[in-house]
Amino acid sequence: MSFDELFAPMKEPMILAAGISIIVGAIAVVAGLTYFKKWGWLYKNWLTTVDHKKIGVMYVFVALIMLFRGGIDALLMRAQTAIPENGLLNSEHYNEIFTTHGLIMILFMAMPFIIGLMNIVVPLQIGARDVAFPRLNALSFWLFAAGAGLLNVSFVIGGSPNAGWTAYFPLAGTEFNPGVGNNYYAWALQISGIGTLMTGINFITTIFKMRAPGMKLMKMPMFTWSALITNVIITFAFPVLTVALALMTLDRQFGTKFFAMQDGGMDMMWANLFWVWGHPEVYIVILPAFGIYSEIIATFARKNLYGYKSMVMSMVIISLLSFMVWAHHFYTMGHGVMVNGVFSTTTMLIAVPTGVKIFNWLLTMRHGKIQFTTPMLYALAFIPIFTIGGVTGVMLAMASADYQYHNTMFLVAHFHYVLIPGVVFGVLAGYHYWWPKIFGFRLNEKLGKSAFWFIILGFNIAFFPLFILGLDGYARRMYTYSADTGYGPLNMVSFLGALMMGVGFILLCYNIYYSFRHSPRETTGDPWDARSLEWATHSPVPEYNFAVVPKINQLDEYWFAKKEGRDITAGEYERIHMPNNSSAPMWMAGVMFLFAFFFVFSVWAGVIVFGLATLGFLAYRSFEKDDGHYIEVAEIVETERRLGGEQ
Amino acid sequence: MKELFPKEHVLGFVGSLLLTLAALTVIMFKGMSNGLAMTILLITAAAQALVQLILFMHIGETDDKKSLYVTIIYAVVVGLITVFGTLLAMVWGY
Amino acid sequence: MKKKVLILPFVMAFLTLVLSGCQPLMIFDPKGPNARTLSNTIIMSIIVMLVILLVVYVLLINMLSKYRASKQAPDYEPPHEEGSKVLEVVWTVIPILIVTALAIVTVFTTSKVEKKPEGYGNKEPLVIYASSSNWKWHFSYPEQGVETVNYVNIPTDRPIEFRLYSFGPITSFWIPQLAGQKYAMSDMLTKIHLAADQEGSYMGRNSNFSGEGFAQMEFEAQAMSQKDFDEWIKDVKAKEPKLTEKEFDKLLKTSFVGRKSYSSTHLTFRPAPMEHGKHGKHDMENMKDKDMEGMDMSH
Amino acid sequence: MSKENTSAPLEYRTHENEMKIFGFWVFLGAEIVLFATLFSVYFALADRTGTGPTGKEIFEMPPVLIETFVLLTSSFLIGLGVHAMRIGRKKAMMVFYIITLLLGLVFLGVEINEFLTYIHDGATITTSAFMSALMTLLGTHGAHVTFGFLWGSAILIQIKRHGLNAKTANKAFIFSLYWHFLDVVWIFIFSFVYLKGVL
Repeated sequence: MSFDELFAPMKEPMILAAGISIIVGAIAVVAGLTYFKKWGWLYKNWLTTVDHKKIGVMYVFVALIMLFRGGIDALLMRAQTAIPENGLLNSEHYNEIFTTHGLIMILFMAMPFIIGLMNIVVPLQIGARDVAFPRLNALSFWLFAAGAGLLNVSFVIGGSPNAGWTAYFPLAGTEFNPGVGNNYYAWALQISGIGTLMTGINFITTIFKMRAPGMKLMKMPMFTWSALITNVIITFAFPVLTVALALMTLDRQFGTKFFAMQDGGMDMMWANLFWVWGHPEVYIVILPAFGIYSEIIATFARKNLYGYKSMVMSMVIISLLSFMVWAHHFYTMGHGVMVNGVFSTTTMLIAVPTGVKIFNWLLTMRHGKIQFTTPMLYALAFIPIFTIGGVTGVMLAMASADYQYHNTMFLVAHFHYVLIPGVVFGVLAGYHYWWPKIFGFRLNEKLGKSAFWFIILGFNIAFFPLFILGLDGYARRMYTYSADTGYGPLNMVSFLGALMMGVGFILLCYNIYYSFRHSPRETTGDPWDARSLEWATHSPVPEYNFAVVPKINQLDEYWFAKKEGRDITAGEYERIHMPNNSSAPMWMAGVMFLFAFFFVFSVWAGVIVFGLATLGFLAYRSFEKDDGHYIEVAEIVETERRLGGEQ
Repeated sequence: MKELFPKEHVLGFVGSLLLTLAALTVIMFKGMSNGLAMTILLITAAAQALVQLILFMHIGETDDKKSLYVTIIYAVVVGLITVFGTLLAMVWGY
Repeated sequence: MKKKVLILPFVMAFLTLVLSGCQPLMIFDPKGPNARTLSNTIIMSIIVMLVILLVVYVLLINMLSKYRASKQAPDYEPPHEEGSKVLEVVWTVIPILIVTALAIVTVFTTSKVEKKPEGYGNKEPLVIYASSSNWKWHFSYPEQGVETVNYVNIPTDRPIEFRLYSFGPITSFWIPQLAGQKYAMSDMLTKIHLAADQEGSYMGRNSNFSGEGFAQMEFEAQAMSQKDFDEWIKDVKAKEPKLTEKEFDKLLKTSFVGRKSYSSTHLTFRPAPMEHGKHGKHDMENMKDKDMEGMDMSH
Repeated sequence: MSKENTSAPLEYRTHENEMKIFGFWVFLGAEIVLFATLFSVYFALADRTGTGPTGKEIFEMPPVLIETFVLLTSSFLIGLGVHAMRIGRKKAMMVFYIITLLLGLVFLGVEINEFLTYIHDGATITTSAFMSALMTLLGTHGAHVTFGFLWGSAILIQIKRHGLNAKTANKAFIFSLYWHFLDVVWIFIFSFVYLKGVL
């Protein structure tokens, strides 16, 4: 590939502008860090950390950046289609944008946001000092960051993927997609996917093996339950993606015939594998949000969660069903009635446990004392909006009717009605809810609420019209349409809604700055008067989480202890064993980034060098001796006194 | 020397060899129906897996055995769903 | 304050309906038996879903208006409630019943639209091969021995059987007012059954993203009386050129060609792929089959 | 955190060790799904031979039988190795592990030879969907064995250097789980690729 081709994307003015702004931004960050002499601080406190809370914060930070990257893609798409035959974007550019929008929002925004919150909260909720494998956890984060970096580099060097986030073959094959765009797709997802798989294993082990004494499985907070089930789905769904992407790489870069149009290849096999992973993926991002809502609704209705057991059961059932429904993504490939009927039925069955959860949340509020805080507002808005997403999902599940919805804006509206209330509102709710735990001050309620209203109203204005457009025969992924189709006005409405959402997200960020400057600092560690264990320790949380690991007798132990005036964290201090920081995860992910980057361009010398370097890191890890360190009692006493304030 | 060769391991090894021979019957006897052959293969392969899992890998030796069994069974279930679902959706279901 | 958010979807629905100009939406304006079946199924499902929505919304409004903190005494302590077996059974069993009913409807209507439409007596369906290439639709009429590009004419009083395949990326063949869509793929043949019971011109398109020219990949499906149809065939056979292999290859390579008509089909030299599941057997047998069909009918 | 549980075998002795073994089991669960996916691809494409050969035409049983018995034996031996480790017989344990790894090399040799035969006969990974699926499935298993050989060697070096302690015993035990698992995968390849293929 010549130099000219390599930077071919730069010929587009808009991409050039984006590229330049990325470079300028990077230079500004580097210059700022140098000027304020923060490199050492950054390296010591963040880049090499193995502390689950800090890793969680970094996840959320990257996720927020990706939210804006994906959000700008979305705004551009809505702007392009706002008027018929608009010339803002050409077909190629539009195709790249909706591809990266999908990839980024699902894999580099929703997933890391969820995983970030799990990192922050789960060990605290089960009374653990860290996750089971802290260094692996750091590696997971850095691999995710490397994958996200790779996908964003594609924008500037070599060309973005443009075959849709589903990348169906043969469109994504070399015959119809000769550039490197889809090699980037395969490797960006592969690397971050491996990181995600490790997260899954790490958290399953953490939750099974590191709970505070007395915390039986059925005494775990609902968010931890949802995290456990999510990680089970991750662990058993991501290997499928790993295989699918490997086969994609083989087909594209080594000429195998898995999805080829000749020599016995089967193009729909890609679609099949993609959705075997892809459907569970939906539940991977949604179930933790269900957990977040459960915590928040119980906290602000000031009541225990209604039907705890059936909440857990329904999540287990959803996790199993999530693996049995994938073919509903291609009812229209000519299956017999039997296959479509089977997958229709399993799909609709998911509505049953989901409905159970909705009713349990509603009943949690009955006889409660509802406080309308910002996180609670998101949780409350979730119920009516998500229900629309759910019932349209059942409509789509009917194979015959799907022949009319498939590939239309109706489908697009449906999954945004599921994913935005089900995931985005969920993580935003969690973000507002747990912010004071991590940073020691609350986000401003007034600003939070106005952002909420912009986002909620904007969302409905942006996406409801798409249902109507879909029923009017408007296919998705069209970069333009003619005026006489009559699709213009509703598209314009949708664009205005998208703008409103944009304003909401800007307010959300402004709120960080404003609250950092003006919010009073927390002193209690329990600003919401909440129920689960993470509120029992200080805010911000000390490195070791709990000076004394509490004993658990029942669900919501902390709440009952508060009512009865017991201090569950009281006890004798002992020295605490903690893992050491390590820069190895970051460097190893860097090496794997370069490995993948050279692989994308089929530069085999680079591939071999960095492949061997990766093995070298594994060997180093195998031979490394690192027993961690102890925090002595004196230091614990000092920290507890400082964080406890006047307590 | 003898203590280096515990009974369960030796029996497991003999068992796995016998199961391999049993699986080989499907190609030794011509004219076996496809259904019978597949049944034999499924049973012998599953039995081999159990020999390894229980006798050699000691899956049930700790207090975690319940979680471990659940994990492995969950994985096998997902694997079977993937195999048979794919066959249903891509090969059989037309 | 919360009620605003609840009413919102309905306001939106109303607004969008007004904005869309009161014309019936395409899906709800079927012009053939199969599309009508689907339209009815969809309307039925929307009604069921509205009832479910209503239940949830009423419950939510009820909870939010009754149990907000501002309405409670300051010293009110919410009780501890474990859950209720009875309620749980209720909200598990009722959805299961609804799902069962919908599943039955699904199987019934799916098998209905996958068959030759009823009400056309013993008439053999008219077979049209519809194949896609970047970014065009080719329609081959083996029975009549004509081929068109980017438009398809069909008689109104005869059931039609489209057989779909692709010379490239997966596409989805869709004439919303006549039938639901189906994929066209390179390695297997799929089928759509439909019939038009009114003369008219209907929008048809590829709905599955297939690259750069995807947005333009539309065609017109015109339903006409048998008489007009026969006349049109006669016209094409008399006036249009034969489709040679060379011409066809050129056609495949050109992205946008507008409408074209030919007095022979490409099936003779480029047969359609087999139906699914016949890949294992040796291909010759099937190939012969297809060839025969193509040639037989081109007389 | 590291409470010593002296009644348990060495490899379980600390909480960290317990978690590592647990986590590795979960990883094996993920591996089960990974191989199941490769199997489903293979099954779906097994008849799609295009212009290339069918399985019946290229599979040869004698080398496959050698591979099978070699792997079964190595799996048995590494089991003995773990047993020897538990009764504190470091030397015996190392001998068992070394033979295991050598058998792994024998397996790889036979497999590479098999691949070369296919390529010699003109059936490469790009010949047909069937050949792609076959060689990817076998190749993934082979790559696991290769990685296992490197990993096992690294562990043996550490045991030689530091002796058997809670750390090295833990690594050796986890490695044995991995090796047994590869044997199980091979049994399924043996049954459902080769035996089913020549039926």
